[in-house]
Amino acid sequence: MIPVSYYFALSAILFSLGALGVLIRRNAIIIFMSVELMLNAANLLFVAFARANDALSGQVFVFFVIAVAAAEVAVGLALIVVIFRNRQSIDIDEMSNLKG
Amino acid sequence: MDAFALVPWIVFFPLIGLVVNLAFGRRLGEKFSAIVGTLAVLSAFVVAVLQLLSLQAHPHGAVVPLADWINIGSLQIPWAFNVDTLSVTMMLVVSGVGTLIHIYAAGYMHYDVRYKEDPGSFTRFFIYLNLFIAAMMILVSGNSYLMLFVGWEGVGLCSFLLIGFWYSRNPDGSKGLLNSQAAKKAFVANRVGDFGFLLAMFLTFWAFGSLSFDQVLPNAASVDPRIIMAITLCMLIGVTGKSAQLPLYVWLPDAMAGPTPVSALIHAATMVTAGVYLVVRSAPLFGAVPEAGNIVAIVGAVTALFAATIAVAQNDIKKVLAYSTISQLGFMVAAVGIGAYVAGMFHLVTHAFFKALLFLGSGSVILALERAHHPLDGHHDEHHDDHHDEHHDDHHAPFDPQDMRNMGGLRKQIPTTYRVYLIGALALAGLPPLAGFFSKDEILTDALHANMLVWVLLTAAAFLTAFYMGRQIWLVFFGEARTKAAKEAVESPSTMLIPLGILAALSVFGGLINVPVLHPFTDWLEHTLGHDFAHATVFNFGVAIFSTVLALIAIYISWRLYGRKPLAAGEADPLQQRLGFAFKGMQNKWWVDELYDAIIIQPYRRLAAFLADVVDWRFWHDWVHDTLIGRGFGALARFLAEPVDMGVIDGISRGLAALAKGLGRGFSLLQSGYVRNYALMVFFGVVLMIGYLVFSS
Amino acid sequence: MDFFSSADLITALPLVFLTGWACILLLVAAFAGKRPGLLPALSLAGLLATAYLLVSQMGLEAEAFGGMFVTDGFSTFINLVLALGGVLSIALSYDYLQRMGIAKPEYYVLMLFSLSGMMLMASAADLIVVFLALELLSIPLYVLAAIGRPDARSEEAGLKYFLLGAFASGFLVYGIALVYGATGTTLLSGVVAAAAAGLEYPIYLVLGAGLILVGLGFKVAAVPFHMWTPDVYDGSPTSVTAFMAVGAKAAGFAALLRIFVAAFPSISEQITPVLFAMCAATLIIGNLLAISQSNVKRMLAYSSISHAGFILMAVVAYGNDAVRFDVVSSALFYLLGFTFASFGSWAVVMAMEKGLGRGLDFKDYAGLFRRSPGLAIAMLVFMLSFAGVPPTLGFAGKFYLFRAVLEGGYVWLAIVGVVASLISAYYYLRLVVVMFMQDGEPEVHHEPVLKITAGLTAVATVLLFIFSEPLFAWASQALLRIF
Amino acid sequence: MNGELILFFVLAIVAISAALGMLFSRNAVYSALFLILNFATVAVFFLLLGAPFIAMAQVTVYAGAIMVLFLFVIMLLGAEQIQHQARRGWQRPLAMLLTLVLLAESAYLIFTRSDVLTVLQPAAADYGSPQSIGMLLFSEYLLPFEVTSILLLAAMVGAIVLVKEDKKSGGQK
Repeated sequence: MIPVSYYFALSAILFSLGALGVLIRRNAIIIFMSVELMLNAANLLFVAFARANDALSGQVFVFFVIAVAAAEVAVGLALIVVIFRNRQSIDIDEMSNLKG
Repeated sequence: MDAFALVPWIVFFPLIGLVVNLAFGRRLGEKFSAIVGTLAVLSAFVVAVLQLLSLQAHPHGAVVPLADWINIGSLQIPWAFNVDTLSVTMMLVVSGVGTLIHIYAAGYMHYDVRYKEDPGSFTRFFIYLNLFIAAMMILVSGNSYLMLFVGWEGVGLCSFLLIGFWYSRNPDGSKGLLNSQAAKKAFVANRVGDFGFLLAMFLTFWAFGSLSFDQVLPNAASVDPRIIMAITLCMLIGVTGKSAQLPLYVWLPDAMAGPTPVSALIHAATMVTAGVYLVVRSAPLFGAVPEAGNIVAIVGAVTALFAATIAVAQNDIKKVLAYSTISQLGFMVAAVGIGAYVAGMFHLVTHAFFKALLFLGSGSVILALERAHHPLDGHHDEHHDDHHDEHHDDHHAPFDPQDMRNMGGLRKQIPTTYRVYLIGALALAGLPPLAGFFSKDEILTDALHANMLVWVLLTAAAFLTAFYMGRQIWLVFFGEARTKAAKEAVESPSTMLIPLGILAALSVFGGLINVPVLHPFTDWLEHTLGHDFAHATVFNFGVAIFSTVLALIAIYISWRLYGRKPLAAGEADPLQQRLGFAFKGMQNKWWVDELYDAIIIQPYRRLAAFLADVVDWRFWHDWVHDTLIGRGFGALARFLAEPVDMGVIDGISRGLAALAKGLGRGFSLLQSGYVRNYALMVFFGVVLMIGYLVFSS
Repeated sequence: MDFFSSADLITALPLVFLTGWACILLLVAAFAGKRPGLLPALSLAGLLATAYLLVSQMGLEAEAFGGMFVTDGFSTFINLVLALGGVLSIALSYDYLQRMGIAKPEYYVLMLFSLSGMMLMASAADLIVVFLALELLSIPLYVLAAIGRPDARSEEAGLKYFLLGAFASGFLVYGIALVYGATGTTLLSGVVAAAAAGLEYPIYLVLGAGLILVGLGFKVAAVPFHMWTPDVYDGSPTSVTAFMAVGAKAAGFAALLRIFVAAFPSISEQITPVLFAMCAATLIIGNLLAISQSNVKRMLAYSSISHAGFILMAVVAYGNDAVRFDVVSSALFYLLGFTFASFGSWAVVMAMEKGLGRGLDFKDYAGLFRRSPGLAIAMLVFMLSFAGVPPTLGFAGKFYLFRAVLEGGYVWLAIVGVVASLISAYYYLRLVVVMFMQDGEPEVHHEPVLKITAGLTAVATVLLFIFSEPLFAWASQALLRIF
Repeated sequence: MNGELILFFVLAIVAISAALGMLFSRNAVYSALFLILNFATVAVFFLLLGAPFIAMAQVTVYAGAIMVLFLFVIMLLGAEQIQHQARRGWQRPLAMLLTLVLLAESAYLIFTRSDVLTVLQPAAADYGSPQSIGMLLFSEYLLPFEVTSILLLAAMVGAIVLVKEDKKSGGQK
């Protein structure tokens, strides 16, 4: 069988890549997708740990995280759509008028 | 039967006065406001006298708890009043001198508010004054460092409010913001001092587990002297702020922007002595570490001499007194530094009398000129015609009623003011048998035994004191009038002259409270300070004669320079030719403000510029192409162009502000508005933290 | 094991009521088109009822839903503060939204949803509930921040808050996963029990705690997770800013205190230095940045960061058994003082705001004392309270906090705190100087609600200072049994 | 090396490549498709870990619903591409550097602290079945479950408030 640490390593890599995506992309939608990737990495960890602890609770958490992700997507995409409507752009570097 | 239980009323009476004036003052008019304000302080004085009488019977005093204030865990701080000989001395001075100044202010402010074209602020003035008295009473009566600090902050606030009383004007009466800037300067310099005091309090609590006097002071011996050293040095920072010592004294001369009664009450007689009171109160702490005492003494003595040299060359009548105050505070601080606590307190009391007298007298002089210069409608109709011409002239060169070069020969115009002012000046100069002689002499005698250097510095300062007071008297009251206003000066009303008379009497006889041989004041304070810190000084004829002779010589020199051949209008100061460059230094206050600017503000500005320039340019290289040129350069240019914009004054405070501001600007460049930069910062924090956690455990 | 009964509902009654009320109002909102005042009135009524329920729960100590939800003195105190915040926010909102032309009935519903999330946060005793509560409070806030659309500033604020918030909650979830991996549970009581029984790899617990700290540190705006704060506070409509400045902060600190004190005492040795660094950085950077602002709204935003730093001082000392109780109660007390001064000052800002984002500069406040002395004096009180000058609640709060921190032996932290409050006096005073001592013709909107709010909070800030001792005793009482 | 391990590595490589693909695709549509691939791979991992219900949820909710929504929005906005990619170049290398540091930290952690963390044992027969999850959800995790429902409701209201056209302003700006 596969050691849990393998899953941990994989999830850490995916999580880091997700974070990287937030930092280097300028398209708001892709930034948002990167956040989803981070959540997904956490989900993987939850399930792996649930298995290691031989408990189901970790899987239930994943269920909640997915639900939260859905909620975030609803609001986030709505925001993006509204902003696109006004500016014809979702480049977040163009949204930097508030500063200082 | 004792009256100790009444002591809370020394705070409540002024508060009641303040509330009544706040509620009804504006509606019921000036007379009402003045009477209420004065009565409130007078009542407090009566209470203080009752305490005095009770203390005769029970000389060890009492602690009168009023309410539980803070009461949790190991820390229990009730709001309690400490009645002992030391605090009652302060109460008597504050309320007694305060009452006289209130009476005086009723007359003075009547004119002042009209000259400043804002009669409505008469009531406001008395509200602030009462608030000040209440805060000062809290300061002197608290039985813990915390209560003392509450009062300390309170008087600081009142001082701020009163210096900025004519906030929309310059000291010369024109429209502008210089007065508010003086207020800010005072506030910030005091905050720097308060910071030291706060640290001292924290250390005290840490070391002693308490802040109340009766638990801290008796246990001084049981604590590591190094900690006490730290506590006392932090306290010294507080003292230099509040009592205007080097290097934080810079605010006090500017504080003369406040109305003259304020200068007398707060910035000469009472608030500025709070630092001295603090040291005397903490005598066991300072006594436990002689090195700290030495530092205090040196700071005081150097300040005394330094300020005296500046006072010699000032032309503004109030500025002379302001630097003189700093110098005299230096005497007191030096005295308590060498362990002569009684002498310090003694000088505090007598100084309160004659310096209040001098300030109020100067107010009377200023008002006399002012009233002659632009008479108010209905007061002096005969001047009404040339009024307009003068106004026209004002436009080019505003008339400064505080400039001694505009005076001269006033003894004929305002004889009463002249007489009392002369008494004050001689008392300050330390001529026997006036009050200043005894107290100053006691300090000098103690200094001679304790520390030669301090004695030399103080004696030199005393010499200069006699000189500049002589100079002032000759310039103001003798010779011929140098301006039209001085020629037509009018004597002040009796509401102003009566308090002056009383203060003059006190200046003459005040020395009796600790007359040599009997020294009742020493015995009186011994009940509180204990024999170790309050021992009688043996009267030393050598010192007394020496200093008296010095003072006479100084007065003679001032006569040679200013009295024998009086200054004519427009003529340069005779001292200027004789002293040359040194005079220039004195006149320009030894360029201390400029020095602070050069050593503190400019380097930080350059540092900030360097950071913005090099670090930003290189590191944010790409970024420069879009926004940074506009933003960063804009910020930089702004930063250089408006030297610390809103202008928090000069001196240290300004340097600190500039430093903080420069750093703030630096950080705010990071706040670039780009979401990804923010996320990067979050991520950076995470990586840093994980690194620490992984490698540390 | 019995997981649900009517007793559970009673324990959670204020929260259940508030959430239910929000759902009902959602229906009302659909038909409220003609009566714009209906929704705020009903929301206020609901909040007052919630507050009543909270008061009636005082002294109750109970668990519900299998230990995931607790009602105790701590949660009741925080929830009352939150209810107060909610009432003030809604009171401030109505006229303001009408004036700005962005009134929407759903605004109040979202606010109530967000409040439910905040209150749940204070009661949550399970990490997964904390996460859900955090999302429940955040998602409506993202929308509220952007509710000024199509105003570009408001939209920008909403998007920034949303993206960074989602990013930070990613860390939070990952942290919870690590804690779960290390201990096999997410119940706070379970975590501490597992830690007591010995862990195979405690480092995962430590890392998990660290990442949870990131997620919550973001919500309370602690450095270096603070950078969204000024932009979002600045861009959002001011009524929303006021709401999130207090609500999100109170809820975030409630969760931080409860989680760290209840679940992570065993790893305090590793976590404390991190907290210390965060706290010191927050104090210094928040204050320094506030100095260079020329915009009052941003200045207040940075000042709220620095206040987060002060409250963090309490969290730093969480691992020290001897003082934990004192620091937590002083943090709660500080929060109360912050709530009053914060809402009051935002009310003044609203009265001065000319349009979305205009009329917020320092120079717009020149001469306020002449034009509207009441507002200026109220603002003076708030600034003094923020700066910690007596006689205000802020002074008492700082005093208790510093004292507790010193008792815990964190002398350096206290010194940083004192330096920070010294710096802060500068910029608070600057506003006072502008208001009182400069000439100007400020435009003031004389809306009674704003004036009443500013007046009441100012009076409370001063009056409660006088009664700070019994109040503090009450705050301490709130904690007696749990900490 | 047994078959399961090989499967793990193959899937891991696919998942990581898909993540990288998402990160570096110029075209937002491709990014979304890569992310779907990643989610599908993770769903397989869920199956391997004995979580069939979650795997199904992952495919239907994440890959099926959420990502379709993403694609829909991308198409709707026609914003699949952003030109002039390289502005403010320091952000990118710094971010990559920090990511590498984070990965190094994780590697250090894994190699030093958990060399062969628990080896997973075969699970019970009904481990992870929809039935057992459902039981948990409605007993022990009732509170979070209810909170989730409120959360979704709030999100829905929020989304509608945001995109609903105001009657006053009438139409586009």
